[in-house]
Amino acid sequence: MSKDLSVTVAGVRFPNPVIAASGTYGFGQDYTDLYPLNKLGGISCKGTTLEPRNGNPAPRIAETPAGMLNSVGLQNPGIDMFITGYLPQLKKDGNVIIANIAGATLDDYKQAVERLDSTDVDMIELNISCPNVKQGGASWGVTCDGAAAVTKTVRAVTKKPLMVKLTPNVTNIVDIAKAVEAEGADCLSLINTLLGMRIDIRTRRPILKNNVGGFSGPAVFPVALRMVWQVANAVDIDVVGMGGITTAADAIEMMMAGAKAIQMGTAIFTDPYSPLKVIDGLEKYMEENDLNSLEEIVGTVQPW
Amino acid sequence: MSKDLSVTVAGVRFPNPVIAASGTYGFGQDYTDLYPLNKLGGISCKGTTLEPRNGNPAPRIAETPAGMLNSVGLQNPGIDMFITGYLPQLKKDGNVIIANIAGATLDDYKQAVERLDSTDVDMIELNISCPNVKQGGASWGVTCDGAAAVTKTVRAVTKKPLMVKLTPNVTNIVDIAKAVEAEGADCLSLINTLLGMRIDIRTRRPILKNNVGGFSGPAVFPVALRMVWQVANAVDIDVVGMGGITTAADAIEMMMAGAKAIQMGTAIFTDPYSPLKVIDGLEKYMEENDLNSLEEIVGTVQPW
Amino acid sequence: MAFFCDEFPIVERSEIASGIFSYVIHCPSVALAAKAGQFVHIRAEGYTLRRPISICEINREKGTIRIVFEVRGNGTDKLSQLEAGKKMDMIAPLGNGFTIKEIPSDKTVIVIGGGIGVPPMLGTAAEYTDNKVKAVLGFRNKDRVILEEDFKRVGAETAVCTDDGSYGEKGLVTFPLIEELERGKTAMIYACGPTPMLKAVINTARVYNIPCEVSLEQRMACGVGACVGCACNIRKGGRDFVLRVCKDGPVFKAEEVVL
Amino acid sequence: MAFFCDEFPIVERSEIASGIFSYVIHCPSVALAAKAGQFVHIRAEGYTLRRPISICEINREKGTIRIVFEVRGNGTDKLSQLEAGKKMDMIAPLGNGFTIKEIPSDKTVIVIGGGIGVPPMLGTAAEYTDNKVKAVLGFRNKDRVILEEDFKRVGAETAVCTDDGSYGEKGLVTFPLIEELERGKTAMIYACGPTPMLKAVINTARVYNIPCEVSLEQRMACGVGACVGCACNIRKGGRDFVLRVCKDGPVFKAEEVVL
Repeated sequence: MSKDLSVTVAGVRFPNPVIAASGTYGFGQDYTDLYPLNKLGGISCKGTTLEPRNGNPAPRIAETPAGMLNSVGLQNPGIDMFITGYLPQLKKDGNVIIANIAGATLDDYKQAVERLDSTDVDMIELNISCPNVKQGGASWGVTCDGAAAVTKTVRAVTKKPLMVKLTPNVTNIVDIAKAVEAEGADCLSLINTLLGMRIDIRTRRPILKNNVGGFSGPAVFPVALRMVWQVANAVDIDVVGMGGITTAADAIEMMMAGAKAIQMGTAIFTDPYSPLKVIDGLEKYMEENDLNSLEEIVGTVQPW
Repeated sequence: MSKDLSVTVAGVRFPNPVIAASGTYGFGQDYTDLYPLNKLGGISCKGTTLEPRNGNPAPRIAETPAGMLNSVGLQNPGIDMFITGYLPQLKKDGNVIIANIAGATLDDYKQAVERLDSTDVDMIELNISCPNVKQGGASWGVTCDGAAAVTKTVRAVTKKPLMVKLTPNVTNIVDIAKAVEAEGADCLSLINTLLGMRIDIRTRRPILKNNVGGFSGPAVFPVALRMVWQVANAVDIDVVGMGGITTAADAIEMMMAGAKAIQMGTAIFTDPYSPLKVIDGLEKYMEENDLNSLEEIVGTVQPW
Repeated sequence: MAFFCDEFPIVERSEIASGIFSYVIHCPSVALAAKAGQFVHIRAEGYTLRRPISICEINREKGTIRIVFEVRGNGTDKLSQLEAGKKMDMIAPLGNGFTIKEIPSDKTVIVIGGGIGVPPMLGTAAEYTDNKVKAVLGFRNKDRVILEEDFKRVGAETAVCTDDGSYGEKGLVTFPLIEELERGKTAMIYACGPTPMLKAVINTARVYNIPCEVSLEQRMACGVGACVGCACNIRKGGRDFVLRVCKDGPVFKAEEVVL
Repeated sequence: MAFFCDEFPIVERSEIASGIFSYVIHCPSVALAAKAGQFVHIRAEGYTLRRPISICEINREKGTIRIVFEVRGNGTDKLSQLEAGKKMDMIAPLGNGFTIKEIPSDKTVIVIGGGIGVPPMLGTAAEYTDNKVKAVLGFRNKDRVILEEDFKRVGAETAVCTDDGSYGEKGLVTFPLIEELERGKTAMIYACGPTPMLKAVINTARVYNIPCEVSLEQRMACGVGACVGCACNIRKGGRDFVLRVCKDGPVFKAEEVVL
């Protein structure tokens, strides 16, 4: 590693811009047989709620062309278990540790974040857009008022760097982004999953027991890239891009569109080494293009 | 062909439920070297405006994982040329002929449809959702008021069966569908393309000269299926499903979700014979499942 | 409990019944770590999700494992086109595997497989020597019968049932199971197969009060426990848990499984 | 002007320069209908869009066509892995092709190719016999030079230029072009290559007032004219038209092209 791949998002330094996306990397313990967690720039932990949750019934997974659906539905051990049971090991093993918080009510968000504020977690990502739980966030994330309300509530109780994760299932993501920025978010992450469905034509039933689920994977990349580009051009705060990133070239596209860092999720299921391949590819790209910092390419796409 | 594959949409009988989607099959002349137009249940012609249009500058095409982007932007010869130059041949060669009409102003829609009303076109599909032209329809299709206004305007000047094509780039497609139904649409078609982007990292330029473009292909199928299911459950008028349909199994999923007929587009680019393969597959499915009519499966998916 | 992710060479490929393929893969690290009842998670080119396939046999001396799978869709079809000499991209071995016990010399264990649930039972049977294993294998019909000779090879006394009676006994695996249990020599039951079969086996084991382990199946994404996609309901000590088939299973104690 | 869509067997495959592949495909119907300057639209497994590849040579007796393409991305890479004996899924032949003319015995035509624009010029050169063709081929460097012997085989007097002078003349194709035009024997110019080269050729042809046809490239979807994806700007009789590279082209009269 001759190049410095670090980027700074909302004042937090990531040794490289590749972050494991929430819900795809658990609490950082599951891939350690293959490589240590500290190879990644950061990890956004599994979406956590105030109380433990069992999530949705199975099946929770379906495949789609170049993508997948999930309807896990925020199964998680609750914020207290996150803080006492997982966070210490995460801090020891990893680089930037991001808690991902979801809730049904404003008070859920408030209490969970309050408890995090006194920990050494590095960043808090607000999940206001989980498509799989009726009151798990999606209802907040689809309106400017809802998104602003959650951001405001949480901002009031924490000084931690605050990243708000936006849903793509809206008419105008730029308006939502601006509303969240106005309430004091330090950065934005997007896109969360689209909402999709598959049907088993033999049984005439939806494959997912939840009927519909979050749609991710390479298939969604063009939507993600478009939204990151729109949002990054409309806000002053940092943007973290995600949605179908699989290769270093995808990551570079996303950064050129305006993302300071990127998250990877579904690609890890296909190839657990894909985040490392992206990191290697980014370093090679820096060498070939004689870059001193990856931030030199952020937002450099020149529209026609 | 021992089975009767016909379906009736908004009172119009299609000999089979497979319709070429607007913008992917021109005016029905381009594939006749391979098979006659009357193999298809119908054709929705290239989006047509009151006056001729040159569309957007090239490049207008980009590939994505399991999909593609286009930014053609309604290049078309205008409604008069459609009526005099193409419609007679279409009527001679094809089955159900659907004119696809787009416009910048309500008056554009009104005038174009007025001129069609006295022709023998079988159906009119309103494009209120072209993502590639600033005033080519997308602005109408993303709000209930806009969608309703176009529908109302057009409804007032034609007795032709009216199909309104909905954009997926909205927070709540069901609300738009209901607004359109309330103004007298006879049926709905969905989904039009999502909005996507790709960047050429070598030139740091969007691949499309229009920067963004309509995203279609197998990749979008789960979004399309989900929206068709939601809309078909919310309206009383017929629904025509499209978005990434490539195989007979896809078509059956879409019909089970609530579509009475389906449109195919991008799949034809990959394999010009794919509509015929879908038709054959549907007939085989009818035989295997002892169906007398494909309408027996429409909307039969049983949610959990 | 370590697992690996790599491309491993295919030593042997054969179609052992119509649409059912057997592969022997050279992967010494995996073979050394693997236990009967674990699975491998295979990448199919062009598909987002890997396919979890149970391990059928383990040969630690040769450094190989064998897997047997049925073509059920485009993904497994793609996998089945991989020829000997090509490589298989696997995360393996995954999951917990069956508990192999020391049993008294006068006792036996029963392994029960249904359809494509049969392959993992072969490796389980092979863990017991000295004719200690009774195998009961159920299939839809004669054309679907697989691995019978293999079970005999590893010393299992093998009964085959088919749903339509076109081969072996006609009927469900529970009949030979009960017959064997009535002899009172069973120390342990292991089972893998479709849900209705598992339910019947679990109930039967409860009635006879014999320890029983079953291997569950569920649609899966990561395969290593990270995504919590492959949930199953487990009841322990009066409490309900939602566990992961891939990491907490796929093998669970029969009395804890809620199907 | 009929076209076909089918899977045609690959007779021969070779890598004629690093990353540049030559395929001979047995497709009598296509060969019979094809003209120099037309293209084939090939499906690459796993990709949504077909890849348009110009026809390099047509052998009507053998019922074959030859195509030559460069691996530029994952799709062409996939195509380049197809081995002889496998099949190529093509829509072909497509587009209009070059206009082949009767020319006086003391006149010649010039075919100009740049880089991966060289292959279609070979078939065009082959349409003229009796040493009537001067070929000017431009490449980045020596490693990228292709088909030089083939042009000589079909009787073309062939000049090769490279950007860096590592083979043939150093410099642009316009120098040999002007040299030849100065001899005053040119009846027609045909060209295919990168846009800057085409611009230079078009300007040169205009200066010398020689009829010229150029083959354009554009990102393409359907390939048959249906989707209007591959637009190009054409000016005829003072009016501007947006035409389709795939169906109205890919060959256009130089004076009508707006680049």
